[in-house]
Amino acid sequence: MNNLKFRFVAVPSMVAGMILFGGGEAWAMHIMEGFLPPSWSLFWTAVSLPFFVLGFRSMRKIVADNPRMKLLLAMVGAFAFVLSSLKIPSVTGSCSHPTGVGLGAIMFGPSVMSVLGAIVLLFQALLLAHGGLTTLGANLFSMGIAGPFVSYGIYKLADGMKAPRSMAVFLGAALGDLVTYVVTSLQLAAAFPSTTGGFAAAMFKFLGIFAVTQVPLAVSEGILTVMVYNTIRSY
Amino acid sequence: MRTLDHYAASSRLRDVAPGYKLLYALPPIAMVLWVDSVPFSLLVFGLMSASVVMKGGVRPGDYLRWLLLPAAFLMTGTAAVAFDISVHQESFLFSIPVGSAFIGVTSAGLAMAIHLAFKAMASVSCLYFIAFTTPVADLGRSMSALGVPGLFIEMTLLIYRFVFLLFETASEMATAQRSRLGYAGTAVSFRSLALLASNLFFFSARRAEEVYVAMECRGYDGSIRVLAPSSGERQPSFAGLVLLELVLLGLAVATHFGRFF
Amino acid sequence: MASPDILRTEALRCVWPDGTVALDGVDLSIRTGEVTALLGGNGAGKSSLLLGFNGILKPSLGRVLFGDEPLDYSAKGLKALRQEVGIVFQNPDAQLFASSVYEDISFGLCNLGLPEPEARRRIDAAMELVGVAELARKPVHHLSFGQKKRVALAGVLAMEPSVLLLDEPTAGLDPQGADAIMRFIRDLQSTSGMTVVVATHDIEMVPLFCDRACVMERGRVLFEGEVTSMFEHRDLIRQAGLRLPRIAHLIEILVSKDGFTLPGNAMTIGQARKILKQLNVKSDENKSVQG
Amino acid sequence: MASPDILRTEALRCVWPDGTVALDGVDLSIRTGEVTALLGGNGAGKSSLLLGFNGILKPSLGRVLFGDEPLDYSAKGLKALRQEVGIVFQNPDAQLFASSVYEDISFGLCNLGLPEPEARRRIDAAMELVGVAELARKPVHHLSFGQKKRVALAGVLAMEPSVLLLDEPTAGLDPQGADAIMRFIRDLQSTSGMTVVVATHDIEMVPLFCDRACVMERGRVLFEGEVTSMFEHRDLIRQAGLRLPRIAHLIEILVSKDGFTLPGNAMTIGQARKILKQLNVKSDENKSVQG
Repeated sequence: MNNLKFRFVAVPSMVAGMILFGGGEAWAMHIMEGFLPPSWSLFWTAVSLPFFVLGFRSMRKIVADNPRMKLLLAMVGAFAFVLSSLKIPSVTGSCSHPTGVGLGAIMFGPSVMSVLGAIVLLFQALLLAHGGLTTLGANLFSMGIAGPFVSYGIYKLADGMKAPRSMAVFLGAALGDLVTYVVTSLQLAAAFPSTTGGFAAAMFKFLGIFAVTQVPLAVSEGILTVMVYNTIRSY
Repeated sequence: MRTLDHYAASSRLRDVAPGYKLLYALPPIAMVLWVDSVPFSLLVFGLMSASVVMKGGVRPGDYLRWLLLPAAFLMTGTAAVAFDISVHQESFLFSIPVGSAFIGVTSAGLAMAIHLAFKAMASVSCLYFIAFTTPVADLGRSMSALGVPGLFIEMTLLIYRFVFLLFETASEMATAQRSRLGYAGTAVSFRSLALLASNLFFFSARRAEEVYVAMECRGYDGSIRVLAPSSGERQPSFAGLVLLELVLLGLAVATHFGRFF
Repeated sequence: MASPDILRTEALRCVWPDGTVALDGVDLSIRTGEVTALLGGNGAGKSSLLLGFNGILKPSLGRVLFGDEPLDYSAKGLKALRQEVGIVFQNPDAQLFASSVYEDISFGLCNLGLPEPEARRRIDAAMELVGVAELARKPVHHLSFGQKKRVALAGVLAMEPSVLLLDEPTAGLDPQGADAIMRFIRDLQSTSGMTVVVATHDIEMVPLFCDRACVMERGRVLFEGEVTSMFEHRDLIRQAGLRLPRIAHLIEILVSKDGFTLPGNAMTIGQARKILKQLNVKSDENKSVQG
Repeated sequence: MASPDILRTEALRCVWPDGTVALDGVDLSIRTGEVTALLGGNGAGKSSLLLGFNGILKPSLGRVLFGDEPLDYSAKGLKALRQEVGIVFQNPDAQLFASSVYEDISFGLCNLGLPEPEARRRIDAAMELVGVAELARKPVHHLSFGQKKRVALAGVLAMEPSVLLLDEPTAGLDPQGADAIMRFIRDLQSTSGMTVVVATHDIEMVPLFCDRACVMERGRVLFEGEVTSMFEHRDLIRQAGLRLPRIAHLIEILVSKDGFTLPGNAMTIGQARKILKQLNVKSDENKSVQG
């Protein structure tokens, strides 16, 4: 198969499909309830679990040291939820976004965010019908673990390389967002390999579809997070 | 923010003990996913939807509107599963040529997509049964019966309260910004949203401290202990519920091994 | 001005996204260049009506007219409307965003896209007007509650609207602070001819600072008219969860229960002095007759 | 009870962590079983004083005494104190944290370690008392502002404190709601003998519902005494950013400017009727003399 040609054809056609099916809708990154086969549901839950347990332990230590942290952490969780439900203007129209999670990871470290992320995802499923219970593990891994860990890692790395703080925050937030999208595509491709091209083709397909919203969104996220971070720091 | 919580609080099934509602709606999700059959998915979808509308008292129009919510994901997701690209036209049921390749639907892809769409909608109806009838606070209480650690439940319930608190403030802020033309263009919107987010962050931190002080005044010592309202929980027939699940399971097993449908 | 009414609603019905009926058939006219009080208990629909005037809450039935033209809810129409109709919200913490007072006041002007010198002129004028000029470079979160309220007001005044909507401008202020802000608003109206609508449940302020009043209850208008005629509609005022101003209540009781014969009504201390004075004259005459 | 003063401060000076002096040498006694009003403008130190009574704000100089014993700031001491001295904050959203009304009210009781049946009895009684029994299972965010205020009050009352501190209990409520809550507090005090301290700048409420008043300004006490003697200290009241109740102001002007001779002062409508009645009698006599 001519890979280059494949790429040139696939992306625009998927863009067309995307627009046709009204896929500009927000929350494209939440895999909906019942969308993953049981084996993959269990697999991603098992993958997320150790991160969750570690995060929970570190949270337990934080609140044991200072009981007021319990309320502050709960506020951070609620903040992430509310922020993600506000629409931001994006090139492809209005979109929701996980800004709060990236910001939280940079400010509070990624491991606590995995616990807060689990709670936020649970509420998004129960209160807003975004995501689901059987897909909680998969969504947690992409949005509450992979994204925040990459955000935090990149931020620390860039900061350690003496990059300007704004640049570090931007890269952390934007790349964290991109990783979330890549992981979601991977989860879907693994569960639904292409009948003609297998996993690789499916991965390409899902990446192509979500690129429409996610790539511009990642840039928006990065800019927004920098603006918020700078304002908060200036106090 | 229009949330499902609004329906749960006024549901006619609200008073049924939450454990029973979970027992009613959770096993069918597992069965639907395992059986992977369109008729069985339809059966569960019908059962759950009827329960939400007829027993729970949700207006059919409202229920439909909520069903459409995950539709965008469902559309793109299933379409992505159904469509494939190949240079071999013969593997497709139908296809359109794009350059030297073809985009089309294979019979296997189509079957997978159709199964997927029905499974997803059936599972969503089960999730909706819980969300439409059970307030989060009730779920929190049943989580502790399932042995979920106390700290996790405390955090869940605090976040639940704070989500609505912050949302109220965030929408007040957004309204005030809009009245001063804060969202009149893309660049301006960005700036407004960044200001809103940072302001909301400070508000959260301040409010967390205030709540902490108020809790301290009532003797908070680091662990949150509360009493659940005692009366008013209805407990339907446990045997009936188990019987229903067994019938569903029987149908599921039979369907899976090809005796029915 | 052509029309005596700058804002008007016709059978306006507004429903919040959660299904609550905020306004239920409101017909109301706001007179140009007057101070109108919107009165009502908690949840009467006062704030919703202000949001309706500003184009934030859209009618599900009926319509809102600004200067005889129905509101245009397109982005362009709303931009034009919000330039003319400014709204100051109750809670200053929810409407001040920027890190310094100066920046916050500039927010609306920047969004209007004014040339910088004009914007700076307006900011300085607005700060001068509400008396926060010396706070210009202070961070917003270091201000007192009363100062925040003033800054929020300046941010709207800087846009030079022709109608100013105020939601509970005196809430949370101590009596002298409340008096000062109402006197400021009254002066503003009389010097600039601005139209002002004040939503409040601080009934004592109304006879002192307002020309007209509109009493609301559960999204409906119970009474609309001159403030001076409010006294005759005291049943409606009580029905709306409000009470008469203390002075008006005293006069009412003196007449109805204590058998006083007084020449007219009174709602303010000034009015009460006038009608009670005659009593004293009589009593003095009495003394002089007896003496 | 042994002492007439249940709470007392001696030269109390408190400084916030940011360096602001909240209280600057406060000597004040709160009488057992009375309703005391803490009056003052925004930022006078009323709320800080309440926090001082509750042991949240620690003195940097001076001390606070509860029933003649200086406060014990150990964890155990504070727990005992907070069982006796309950505080209801101004903003219920800053106080209510649980997911349902019932759970929120139960919080303080669970911290007391009461046996469950006793705790449930008290929760039910408190809900009944403030009239929120039918809201027991509602999530807090579904309540109106007035309902939230009542639930916050119930959460403190359930702990059956001997002193109830209220920060601006009428703020944000419409006149009828404000009246209802103050009347409730007055009744509570008279039936249970509870000591109540109300921080407020709603001066109209004071002569109607309070026994004693303490006027504060910039962290100091300007005046402390019977509400009935407040009238003589009107200069201090104005200095504190407050004003007289409207009725008191009217009577003051009638006497000082309009030459009325009245038998005493009045701050409430009832008192004003009494002293004005004689005027009417005289004026009637006048008529009959002339007639």
